[in-house]
Parts: sequence; C-alpha cells; structure tokens
Amino acid sequence: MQRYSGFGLVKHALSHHENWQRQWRNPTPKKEYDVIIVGGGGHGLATAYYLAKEHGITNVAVIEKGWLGGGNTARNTTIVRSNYLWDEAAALYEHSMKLWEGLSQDLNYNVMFSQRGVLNLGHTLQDMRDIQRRVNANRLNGIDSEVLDAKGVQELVPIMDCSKNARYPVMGASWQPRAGVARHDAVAWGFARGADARGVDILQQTEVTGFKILDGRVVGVHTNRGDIGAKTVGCVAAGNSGVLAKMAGIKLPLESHPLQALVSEPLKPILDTVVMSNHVHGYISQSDKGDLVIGAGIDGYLGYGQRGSYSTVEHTLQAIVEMFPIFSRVRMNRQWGGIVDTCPDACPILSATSVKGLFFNCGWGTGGFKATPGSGHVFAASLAKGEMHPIAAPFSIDRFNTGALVDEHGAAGVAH
Amino acid sequence: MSQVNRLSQGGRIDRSHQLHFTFNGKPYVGYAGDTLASALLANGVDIVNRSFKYSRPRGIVAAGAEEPNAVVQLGASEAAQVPNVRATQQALYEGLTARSTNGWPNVQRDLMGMVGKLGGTFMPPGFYYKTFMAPASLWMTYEKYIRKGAGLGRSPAEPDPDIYDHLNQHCDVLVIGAGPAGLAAARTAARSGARVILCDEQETMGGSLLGSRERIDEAPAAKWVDRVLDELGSRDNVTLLPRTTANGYHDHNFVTLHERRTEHLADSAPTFGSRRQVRSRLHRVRARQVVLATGAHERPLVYANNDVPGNLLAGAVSTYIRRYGVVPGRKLVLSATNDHAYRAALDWHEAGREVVAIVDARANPKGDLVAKAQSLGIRIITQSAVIEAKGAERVSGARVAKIDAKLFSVIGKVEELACDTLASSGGYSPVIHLASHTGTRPTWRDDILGFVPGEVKGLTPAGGAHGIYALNDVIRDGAEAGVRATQAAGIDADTDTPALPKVAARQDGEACALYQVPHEKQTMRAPKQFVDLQNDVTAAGIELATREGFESIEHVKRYTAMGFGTDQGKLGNINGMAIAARCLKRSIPEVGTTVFRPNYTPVTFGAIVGRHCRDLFDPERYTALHQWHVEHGAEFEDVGQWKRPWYFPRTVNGKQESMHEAVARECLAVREGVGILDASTLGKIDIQGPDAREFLGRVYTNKWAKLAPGRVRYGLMCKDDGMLMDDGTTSCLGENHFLMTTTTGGAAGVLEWLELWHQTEWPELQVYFNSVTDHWATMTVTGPDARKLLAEVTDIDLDKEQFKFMDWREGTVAGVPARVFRISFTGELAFEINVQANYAMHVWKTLFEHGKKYDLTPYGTETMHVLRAEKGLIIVDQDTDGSVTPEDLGMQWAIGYDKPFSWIGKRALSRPDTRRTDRKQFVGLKPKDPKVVLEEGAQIVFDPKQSIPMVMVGHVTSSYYSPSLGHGFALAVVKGGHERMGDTVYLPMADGMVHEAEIVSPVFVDPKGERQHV
Amino acid sequence: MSDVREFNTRPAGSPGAESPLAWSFQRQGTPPREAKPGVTLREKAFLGHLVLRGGAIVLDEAVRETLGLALPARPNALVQDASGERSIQWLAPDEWLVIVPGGEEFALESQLRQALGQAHFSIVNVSGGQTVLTLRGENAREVLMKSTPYDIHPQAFPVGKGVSTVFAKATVVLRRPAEDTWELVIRRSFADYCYRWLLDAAAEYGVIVER
Amino acid sequence: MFHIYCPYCEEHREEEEFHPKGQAHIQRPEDPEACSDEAWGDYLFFRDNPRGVHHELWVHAVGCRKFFNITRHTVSYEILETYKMGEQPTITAQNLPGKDKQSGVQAASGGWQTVGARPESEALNDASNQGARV
Repeated sequence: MQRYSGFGLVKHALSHHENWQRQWRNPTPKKEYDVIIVGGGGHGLATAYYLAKEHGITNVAVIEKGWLGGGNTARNTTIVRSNYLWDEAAALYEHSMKLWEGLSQDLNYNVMFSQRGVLNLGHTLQDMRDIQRRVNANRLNGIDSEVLDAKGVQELVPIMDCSKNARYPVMGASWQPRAGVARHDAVAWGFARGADARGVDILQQTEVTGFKILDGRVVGVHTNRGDIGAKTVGCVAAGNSGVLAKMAGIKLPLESHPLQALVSEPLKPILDTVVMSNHVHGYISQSDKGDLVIGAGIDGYLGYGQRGSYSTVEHTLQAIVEMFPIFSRVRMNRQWGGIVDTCPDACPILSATSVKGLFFNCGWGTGGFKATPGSGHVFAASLAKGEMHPIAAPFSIDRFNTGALVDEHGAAGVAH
Repeated sequence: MSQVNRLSQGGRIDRSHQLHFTFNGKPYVGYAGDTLASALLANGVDIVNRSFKYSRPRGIVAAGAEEPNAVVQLGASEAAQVPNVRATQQALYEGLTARSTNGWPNVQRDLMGMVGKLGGTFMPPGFYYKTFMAPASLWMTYEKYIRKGAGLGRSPAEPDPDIYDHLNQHCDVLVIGAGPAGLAAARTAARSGARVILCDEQETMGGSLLGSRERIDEAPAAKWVDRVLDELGSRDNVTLLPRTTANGYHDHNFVTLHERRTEHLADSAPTFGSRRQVRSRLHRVRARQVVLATGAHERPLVYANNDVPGNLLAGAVSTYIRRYGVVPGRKLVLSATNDHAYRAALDWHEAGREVVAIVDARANPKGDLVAKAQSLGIRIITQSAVIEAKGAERVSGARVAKIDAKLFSVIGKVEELACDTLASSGGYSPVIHLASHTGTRPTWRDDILGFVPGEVKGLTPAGGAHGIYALNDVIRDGAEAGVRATQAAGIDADTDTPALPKVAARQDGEACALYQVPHEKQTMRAPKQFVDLQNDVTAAGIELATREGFESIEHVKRYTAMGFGTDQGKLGNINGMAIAARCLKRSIPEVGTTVFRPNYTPVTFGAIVGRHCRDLFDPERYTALHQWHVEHGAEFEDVGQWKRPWYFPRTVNGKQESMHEAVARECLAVREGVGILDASTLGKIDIQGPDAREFLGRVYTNKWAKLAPGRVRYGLMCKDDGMLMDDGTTSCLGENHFLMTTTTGGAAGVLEWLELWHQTEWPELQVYFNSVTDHWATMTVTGPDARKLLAEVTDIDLDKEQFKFMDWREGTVAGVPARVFRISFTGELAFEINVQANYAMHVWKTLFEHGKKYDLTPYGTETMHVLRAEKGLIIVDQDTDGSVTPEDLGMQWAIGYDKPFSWIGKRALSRPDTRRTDRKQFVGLKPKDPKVVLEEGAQIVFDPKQSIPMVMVGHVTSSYYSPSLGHGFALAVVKGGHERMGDTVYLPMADGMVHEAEIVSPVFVDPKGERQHV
Repeated sequence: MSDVREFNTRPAGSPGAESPLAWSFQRQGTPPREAKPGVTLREKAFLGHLVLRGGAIVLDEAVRETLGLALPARPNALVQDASGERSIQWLAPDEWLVIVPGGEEFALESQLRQALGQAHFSIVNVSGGQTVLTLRGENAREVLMKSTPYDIHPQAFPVGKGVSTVFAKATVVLRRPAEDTWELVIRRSFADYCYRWLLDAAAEYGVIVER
Repeated sequence: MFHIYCPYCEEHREEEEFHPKGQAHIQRPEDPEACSDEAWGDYLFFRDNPRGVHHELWVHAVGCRKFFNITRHTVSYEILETYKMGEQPTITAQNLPGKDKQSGVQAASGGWQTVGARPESEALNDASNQGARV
C-alpha cells in the first residue's frame, strides 16, 4: 500500500500527481472465499478490514451491488457520539468511539474525525430528568458526559437562542466533549483501501441474488456475476437487509424508512459544536467546508426511494430557526434521503441466524455511522469465531421473542 | 463613474431610472432592469470573487441560475445580510450593497491567491485524506486552520427583521418556465379553462425570448411575449408568478415554488401603510399535471485557464448585449461547437465591437448563422478550439489550435489571438433538475449530446428541457405539451394542436461533441482546466480521481467535490462526466447519470419556515383559567403543547419566593388547609354504547364488569408488549356511559388507540369515543378543608357516607352545573370539579371568594408532583419509560389476571423477560442523610466500591424535598427491588459524593390511606 | 340510547361566561379599525355544539323529526336551516356536527335521544370545547390558503361544504355556509393560537375583528 | 408528499392529514394465551418490509379519523389503491399486472359506508372476511 503523508504529497506534486496508485483494485471474483461480506458500505468494509487485520482472515470478498460507500455512508450527517443510555448500547458505541480516536492513523487515511463535542438539548423538565439519567449512566460506564445548564449551553454556543422567549426554552443539555463528526466518505474509502491492501477483494457492481444453503448451512451466494462460495457470510446491507433476509428465508423485525438530511450553502465558520434537540426535532453541525449539515426526522412509512416527505424538512428547519433565529436568511442548498432499517427498540441486530454460517449486522436505524468501526470490529470477531462477540451478544434476534429489548426509545429518544 | 460597457441604446433597461449601488465599498450606477451582474459588467468590474480553494480571481461567467462565480454577500445592515446571493439573479435596487464572499484583504489584492498559486499544486483532490495525520494530537489544530478557509458568505449575526409565508396552491396544470415553450403550454392549457399556474424564476417572463434576435409573427419576439402574457393575465383561471423559482419536485406532483416578493426592492421588505409585506413566499403547489419548460443551460468548453475573468458563456454574452445593453469587453474570440453560439459573435459585431474570430470545432460548419457571420466578414477558424486563455486578472489573449476531438489531441500549430473576452459554447444541457428530484433517472441522447428527463408520471417536458431547441419547434412542443397535460388532468381540451405563431424556420448545422479541449500538454501538466469553477475542480483532478480507482461518477463527484457547490454543477457536471468517461474509456451514460436534489436554486430557511416561527412556532394550548394564572404570577411548565402553572410564587416583603419556598408553602397548604389545582389539561374521553364496559375491560389491565354508575376507578393501560402506556380514572356515568381520563400528554394518543382497536380488531363492539377534553374544565379542590369550602358553593350532599371516596356526583357549583369526582392525587380529601369550560372562570373565582377564609392556595404541577410522590403514585413517562410493566410497579392489585378476555398486554406478562425476578421494580428511597434530596436520574449501585464501568441496578425516577416529612425522599426503580425492602443502595454522583439510601415502600405519607377517606 | 347520563352543562341564569377567545381579546386586543379591511373576523361564541355518532339511516330519521333537517349523507356536506342558525355537517361516515343557537342544545339532545330510542348511537355535548370564527372579505381566501393545505378554490369548495382539516399546526372544521363567508370551528385550547395566526396571516391585507 | 384518497371522505387529501400506522392486515392472535413466545414476538415485532408493493394501514387523523388501507409501492411511492377496513386489496405483489395498471388506480370499489354500525360489522365478522381485519 502506498503510504500517505504530507511529505508524499509534496513528492507527488513534483511529478504532477501522475504516480498515485489505485486506492483499491477492481478484482475478478474468485470461486470461493473464506468469508463473504454482503454490502460494501462503511460497516461491511470495516468488517472486512478487521477480519484481515485482527484475525488474519484475508481470503474475503466484499460484495457491493452499487459502488462502495454509496448507501447510507454517503448520506448521513456524520455525527459520532457514544453517550447512550443502556449499558449494552453504551458498551457498543463506546467501543466504537475508542476505535474512532485512532482511526486515521490506523488506516493511514485521514477520516477527519473532529472531536468538537455534541450537545443534546433539554427543553422540558422531563428532558432534563432524562438527560441526568443518561449522563449519570454514561459516567458510571466510563463515558465522558456531563450536564450543562442553560448558561453553560449559551457559553458553548453563543449564537443559539437560549432565552426564555423561546417556545420551548433551552433548560440545559448533556455534553459529550469527545463526540463529534467525521468525513463520511473517507471512512468507507479508508477501510476499503486498508482491506484491499490486506488482500480483501472488493467486488463492486455485483449483486447478491440469493443464498446457497445446504442442510441448514450457508455455502455461498448467487450473484449477477456467478455463484461464489463461502461457509461464512455476513450481511451488512443496511436498508436492504430485509430483502436479503427474505432470500435466505429469515425474518427480521426491520422496517426500512426514509431519513432525510439537508445542507445550507457554505458559510464562514459560525458553529463549532454539534447541537441536537429531540424535543424540537432538529440537529445541526457545520462541516469543514462551511455547510450547515442538518438532520431531519424519520418518515413514518416504509420507503426505499431515498426520498421522504417535504413536511419533514419543513418541521426540521422550523426547529433550526427556532433554535438559531439568525439562520433565517441562510439558504438551504440541497436535501436528500437515505434508507434506514429500524428495529422496534431502536437498537441494531448483530446476530447469528437459523442458517448456520449466515450472520446479520443491521437495524442501525438512524445511528449507524457512528458505530462503523465498532460494528465492524465486533462483527469481524464474531465471524472469525463463529459466535457473537460479548459486546454484540445482547443484540441478537432472539430478544424479540423473549422480550429482552434494549429500548433506546425510552430515554434517549431519537438515536441519531 | 461611467458605465464603460453600456451601449447607448437597446436592452430592456430604463436608462432614465438610475440606481445607485456599492460593490466592495465602491459606489456604482446602474439602471432599473439591471441585475447586479449586468450592472457590474456595465461598469467594467472584472473580478467579482476569489475562488474557494486556490483563491484565483474570478469574473462573471453566466447570466442566470447557473452562475458559479458571482456569489456575493448582500445587505447594508447586519440584520439584513444575505450570504451567497448570485449576482446574475439579483435585481438591482437603489442602495444595494454587495461584497465578494472571498478574498483577503480584498478581492483585488488577495494574499490567499499567493497561497493558491504556490500551494495549489500540493492540493490535488482528496489531499486532506492523505495528510494532517501525524501527530494525531494535532489534527484539531490543523482543522482549526482548515476551517478558517471554509465557507463562502457569512450568516447574519442578528435575527431576521423580515417575515415569510406560505400559500397552499392547487391547480390542474403547473407550467414551470415562461419562455417560448412555457408560454405556449400555459396559453393552451388556460384556454381549456383549466386552473393554470405559470411561474418563472426571472424578473420578467419571456425567458430566452427577452434577448432573442428572432421574430415571431413578423415582429420582435418580445411583442409575442407581451401578447401572450396579456391574455393569460386577463383570465381568472390563471395565476402568473414571476420571480418565482420551482425548487423542489416531490411525490405525487407536489412542487415548491419560491416567490421573491420584495427581494428586488430593498434589503428588507417594505411596509405598505401599516401593512407588513413578506420578503418571500413559498407556494406549496399540488398540481394535477406539470409542464416542465425550464429550457437548457449552455455548457462551457473546458480549456486551460478558462476561469480567468473575461471567459463567458456565449449565450451570456448575447443576453448581456441584447437584454441589458451591456457589452462585456472590446475584443471577442468565440470558441464553439454549434450554430446557436454564433449569436454571441453576431450580437457583439452589431454592438459595434470587434469580433477577432470564431473558432469552431467542426471541420465544415454550415447553417444560416454561420453564413451570416461569414457575410459580415468575421473570421472563422474551423476544426479548432481555444486551448488556453492568456491573462491573469482579465483575458488578454486566446491560444487557438487545430484539434482532433476524437483522439483528444492538438494536431496543428498554436496561434495566439489578442482579445479581452473569450466566449465558449460546448452545447446545451436540458434543465432536467426538477424531473430527477423524484428519483427518476434521466436518459442520455447522443443526438442532442445531453440528458433528457426520464418518464415521470404527471410531468410533461417541453422545449429546451425536452431537448428541442429551434424556436418554431419549441413553441409547437410547448403547445402540444399544454394539450397533453390538460387532457391528462381530466379536462376536455381541443385535441388539435392550437394555431401556432409564425416563426421563420432557421437552418442549423449539426453540432459536434467536445467537452474538455485537448492541450499540447497532457491534462495533468497543462495549466488548470476548470470543470467546476465554484469548487475549483479541474480536469486533472477528475483524471487523478479515476487513476486512484474512483470510477463511478458518484465517487468522482465526492472525491473531487464536483457539483457540490451552490450551483449544484449546472455548468460542470456533464463536462466532468465526459472527462471521467474519457479517462475510463467508457461512454458518458456508462459512467453514470447525473442526479439532482432539491433545491434547484438555494432557498432561504425563512421561506421554508414561513410563519411557523417565533410566537407561532408551535401552538400554546391554554386552559379556560389561563388568564387568572397569568394575573396571579404563575410560572408555567410546558407539558406537551399545554402551558400549565408550575408554581405560584408569592411576593413577600418585596421579595419573590424561590420555587423551593413556593412549593413548600403550597404543599403544606394542601396537607393542612386547602389548595386548588387547574387540572383541565387531563385528557377526557366520553364513551357511550352497550359494549363500552366490555371495551374498557379489553384495553385496561383491571376489571370493569362491576363498576356501578356513580363510581370511579383507576385504570392502567398497556400496549400488547405489556409495557405501561397510560393511566387515569374512568367513571361510570350510566350503565352504557363512561368518562375516561388520560394523562395530559397522552390524550390524543389514547383516543387514537381506542379507535384503532375498535375500527380494526373489534368493530362488532357497539361503542363510540369522543374527546371532551376541551369541553370540561377541571378544578381539584384538595386538603382537609376541601369539604368545608366546597359545601359553601354547592348543592351536592358532601356527607362522607353519601359521597364516598371514588364516587362522583352531579349538581351545581357556584350555580353552574357540575360533575364532582371524589378522587385524590394528593392523598388528601379531594374533589375534582368539572364544569363546562365557558363557566370555569366564574366557578374558580367564586371558590376563591369563599376560599379566602381557608387561605385557599392555588398550586401548580410541581406541588402536585411532590404530593403524589409522597403517596407513591406514578407519573407515566417520568416513573416509567416504556420498559415498565404494571407488575414492575407493584400494581398487581390493578391487574385482572382472570378476566375472560385476554386484554391488551396480558400475554406479554408471561414472556421470559417479563417473568424475570430481577427486573427493575418500583420502590421508594429514603436518603440516609435527611438533608439530601437525591438527583432525579441518579444511577443506583449495590456496591459503591467497584471500579468503572459499574454495574448499575436502577435509577431515581422522582425526587423531592417533603415539607410534611421534613426530609428528602425519592421514587426509583431497582433490580429485584420489591424483595429488597430495607436494603441500602448507593448513588455515586458526578461531584464524587456517594449518597446512601434505604429501599422503602414508595408510600411515604399516610400509608393506610386514611386521609383521602375522611 | 338508554343508560346514558344526560347532563345539561349550561347554567340557569347567566353567571359570567367566557368564550374560548376571552383571553386573546384581553391580551391581544383587536386590531385598530381599518377603512378598507381585506379580512373581517368575528367570533360566534356560546353556540350549542353536539357531536352525533351512529348509522346514517337511523340518525337521519331522528334528525328530520327534531331539527327538520335532513342528515347530510354525502361526505363533507353541510346543511343549514333557512335562518342559517342551525346546521348539520358530515364529519365521518358515522359522525356529524350539529350547531344550534346557544341554549337549544340540551333540549335537542333529549329530543334526539327520545327519537332514537334503543338504537346504537351517541350524542356528546361539546359546546364548551369549541367556538366558531367567521371570516369574510375579499382576501379571506388568501388567508385560508396561507393556513390550510385543503383546496379552497370555489370549484373545489362550493357553498354547503365543510371539512375537517389542518389549519397551521392545529386542526379545524372549515366550512362555507355562504358565498362570502367561511367558518372555522376551532378547539378551545387552540383558540388563541388560531386567532394569533389569523391576525398575522391577514395583516398584509388589513384585518378587523368585529365584536 | 403523498396525495391520498380517503375512501371514507371520498376525495384526495394532503399527507399532513394522515398518519401511517404500519403494515395492514396484521391480526391479533385469537387466543394470545395459546401463542408460543415466538408467535407472540412475531405478532408484536415482525413485519413485511418489501421493496415493492406494500399494504399499509393509515389513519385519516385530521379528517374523518377512520383507519383504512393503502397499497403503495415502496420505491416509486405510487399509491396503487386505497380501501376500507375489512376489504381486501385488488392489487397485490402477486397479481400486479405490470406498469399500466400501476398508474391511475386509486379507490377500490364496493364496501360499505359505516364501520362499527350494524349490519356492516357483521360482515366484518363473517368467517370469509377474517383475513381482512386490521
């Protein structure tokens, strides 16, 4: 792998940038792999990367029906945080956070993980109770998290309306300083480059059309480029997981919904932290390019169209202008939608299935991006060992039969 | 201050009406009818901005929405600042103040430009992914400096003085674009009687016809525009919306139109008399049919240094000359691939300035316009192109050479022509943005070298947007689209194509395909050839991206940032795709299609928000007693959309009580005297029908079979997963008649829940539900003196044997018919008085008149919470969180295990997880230190000495200081708590304190419940 | 139906009643007089409002008997008596809104119950929970277009129509009893919000409130 | 932004008046106590999630307050038909007759006027109609 550095950049400039190598190959599928990952988004590529790096399993194919990193990896609002309420979720997201903290160096790819801190605002007494509960739990779980009052919030974000005149005045917030944002596309590309360099075949424009299952055990997949064998198959296909599961005769408690986001035109830097409000339903940060990146709510109906309802965008901007009246004259440049696979308890599924050797990693809802390295890391360990990693174990499909949900709806609200 | 480039005549500007404006602090003069861009060009302003990444000087390129460079900061005052306004779309007005968005210290003498010149070569696409990684600790510092370069314009620092609104529109046919196709379509549709909306983004309707040299019906085209507009304007089935951009095309033909109502007049919306006007208005249009008549955007050619000021689109040159009377230079070289572009040279020539040469990529151009140029003696250099522009802050020359477009190489000697303006045209891209908003992929057409809209239900493209460019064809296509759309909208229209105006047919030669122009040097070594001017994306950048494995156009766009600017790649995307296709040795459609997202052009947040801001952001719901609460100094709590009195601080000796003092006083008043609460916000549902009782039995966990008229019962409502959803009392009014109460926040949800089960599962049950929340006002009179007070104003027999706890009675209170419910949420003697809300204030005030002698004390939600907590009564969503069953709450007494019907939630109580004995269970906590009030949300552990991460076993759900008990107390959920009474638990806090508390019964006051029965 | 507790919530005599807009008038006041207002608002307070639920055929007979009006069977239809003071509006296939002059509602409810006997139906008095606002004037339509996504063009919304729909962020019953008049039936707790919304939306045309 | 035909109000209304309520035709088990934990888990949480034709329950929340069913394509978002409670869809993934039929169809014909009032509810309880509930 060609190593990246500032020095290298200067060297390449002198040769007119004509000697940069491909960041990943475009290989022909082999007949058989040790492990197949279905889905070449951030989570799938991270799984392949850690399989190769941590477990020495390099005979791996990542099968992607479109282009790598072209799904939700390319469409999210890039927030990374780990201040989840329930122990199981907190363990998973904090595991991820720790990996984020060294990711650029590990991948030799600057994913621009910017720990500018995330505020989750409280606007009612109950919001504040929920915030205190979550922050106390975070603290005892070893996650950096604190409660701020309205004054503290105002100091961090002077441009926000923290006055009593607001319809739902800001009463305080939870604050996680280590949280932040990252450059979403770079995460997929960095993992792809790292996995490829370790021998993983990334097969783009390759669509899985079915699973080969023999005596209750998976032995490979059918694709539009022919059959490919493998005794271990991990499906990491986000919004398309339900469709894949159906091919394997497995049911998943998933619904795929539209989730929208939008950006303003680029502005000179004015907002340095990430601000989220579940109560008035809006969250916002400013990218290094200057765009205000704004997340909208999830639409209530099923949708694979990568579009949602306009009224959802209206409500989001109402919330943003309510919080930041000075943004009224700022202009919205672009909106788009992703497909999020949501679980009834707003937590993911990391699970073995009734088909031996076939695993699913899905159901991340609105919270998938931040989990990318952690999800890939524990899923790779699970695939390598054939049993779920302890951090992944509570997220098995069985919980929907026993009732042992990890209900992040309870106090964390939307799990962006 | 002369307008050096202004012609003495021609154009649609009013030379008698001067407008003064400033740009970068310098005063200028333009005319009414100018855009900011045309006025800047008239004044000879070359550099309008600096580029984003390399800080190169940039000038105006286009005349419309596709302009990438002339992005300015508008506004004289701080509050009126608007970032990123496109000068080509901003009408000039008196006093307009604009600045460049980039450039330091200023746009003319820019120091960052030096950095761009020196550092540009080290900043290929994606360079930041490859560096700034070591040491890891420094990234946040690196980022701080990267961020300094971010952004174009700036946000205002003050709130917006202007207002905005929405108009919901419905029509049969929405025609987007009022050029020749749109006008023809709108006229056809309008004549059928259909409801028609015609919108156009420009100041004046007419589109390309406003600057056209063609004639319609043997008169200038603009005359025909006026005639059609007159006709449309006279019809009441037509709405004309100029200055209105269709920005988003959503599902089922829902289109958002952004109308700039006053942005062409002043920084801030003017007031007409006392009537305040909106700055802009968003039309939310539901159209049966849409005609897309958005025309086409010209593509520039990509050659070296094509970003130096003085490089313009050929069509823009024509527009500035013909429409604004501005010739943006002295000596023109035109580089073209098609006949249409020749108009720029002809117009330039007619304006009396020198056309140095037309450089045509075709070997043998022929067509009427070519012939015209030849007849005027203009030099035409064939099979050639401008391969490089010369000049730094303004074009000084053009390097021209013979090229082979197919082999992508320069095949002849380079000739340098002196000029100050370089116009180019590489063909036209239909404006298909809206059509692709709904997810429909556009289709590439080799014959027109552009994408046309894919098939979209309810949408008919017409004219340029349809890939049709000759004026007579455009008008016919528009008229036919009008017929088709009208018929599709279900309106009888003439099936014959309507009479069309006469347009002289013109012979055009065939265009040739050329996107990036080859240079003598290879792309990576040639001077920069810009594809996306706003984001400084070059042909070399795209080539590098493909070399590094970014092969889909989506990857290329993301790696290079092509198309991510505020122009969304209107000029650059097709050129970029063509370059990627060349590098990958594929065809353009194989590389991908181009997908656009709303908005077509950026829209102010304020316009999208409309009136839903400030005081109207969200409804405030008030009870009938709200005025009294305000007048008596209440502090309010937001509960859902309701404003509820939180507490009533008194002012004693000029000092206002703190919340703690007020609540302590209110609590004691209830425990020792009498207090009153406005409980009107509780949800109330009237239930009638012979099966009402059966229905209650199915949706509540407890039994309802035997509740007699006159009696009240508390009920718990679960979802089918067994988790508590709502609670409240329900009273039996008659054998077939019940009044259900719900929590304040749960009211709407519970009513819909009941309807859901009734309509979808049990339609055979004869029962009706109706909300009566707003009809009744509810006042809770509670405390030992409650009976004495109420007795003074009611005719109801309040004798404790006649009117028992959990009874209700009817009669009058203060002369008003009332239902009085003897239920208690405080543990004290309590009466809930319900009267029709119109009479509530009278009753409330009467109670206070009589209550003076009992020191009747109004209390709010905070005191209510303390009093109920002292009694161990839960608040749904505070003490529960969607993961708590009635059993977890210890409410087995309210569970009808043996009811015949398997009520909602019952089955779930026997699932493995709900049967666990170590579930978190509802208990009381008594802090060991009586002075301590535990923090709500504090986490509970059994072992305080363990290391982090700790095993948490529960948390505090409610916690207060009890004025009656004289110590703090709390409610909590604790694992296996019901079996742990008397155990000590620990609460490690953020400040390092570890509180100790004893697990106790959640009922702290009057455990036997005697007081409410007195 | 039998075994339903009838209750007249309107007091004898007239202790001070306050309409749902009392607080708004108190706090907000009414806008100053305008010579040529584009919009005129008026509250029709203290009317009798009943919600009728049941099968159309059964209710129709009883309504004819007691009110002398036919129950509108078509969706979104509004019928009125000659005086315009009594009306019945379709709300749902099994639900109608009856509005009568204040004070008539209890007697009407009793008569209807008599007439309906043992049929399955419900009648609920909601007079305290809602109020009626009328909108008139040449810009009334624009004000409504700012407020509701429902198509209020005369072709789509002729006289004699009424719908339940979205109004800003509240819900209303919107009806057109006469060529030049629109009525909004609004819920008490949302009345102040709707009033402020209307004044704001109508400001650019000039608005007066008749009291 | 959907434009939805309400089969009870008999006209198209804006999406803002409606709420989606998940998959249509989910029936609560007749005898919950006899259900296995898995069967109960299925009823509570497991839903179809098709990329294509989907039958879903909606409520005309700001309108007639009636629940009804919509057959909708989850990629194109086109509404293929809407039908009342108790009715069966005429368009399904199995019988979808191709592109032409997808356009234009809105309301299923037939059905009854009033839910919850006899005799209509008897029809709902008719054994032949069992699958149609919810």
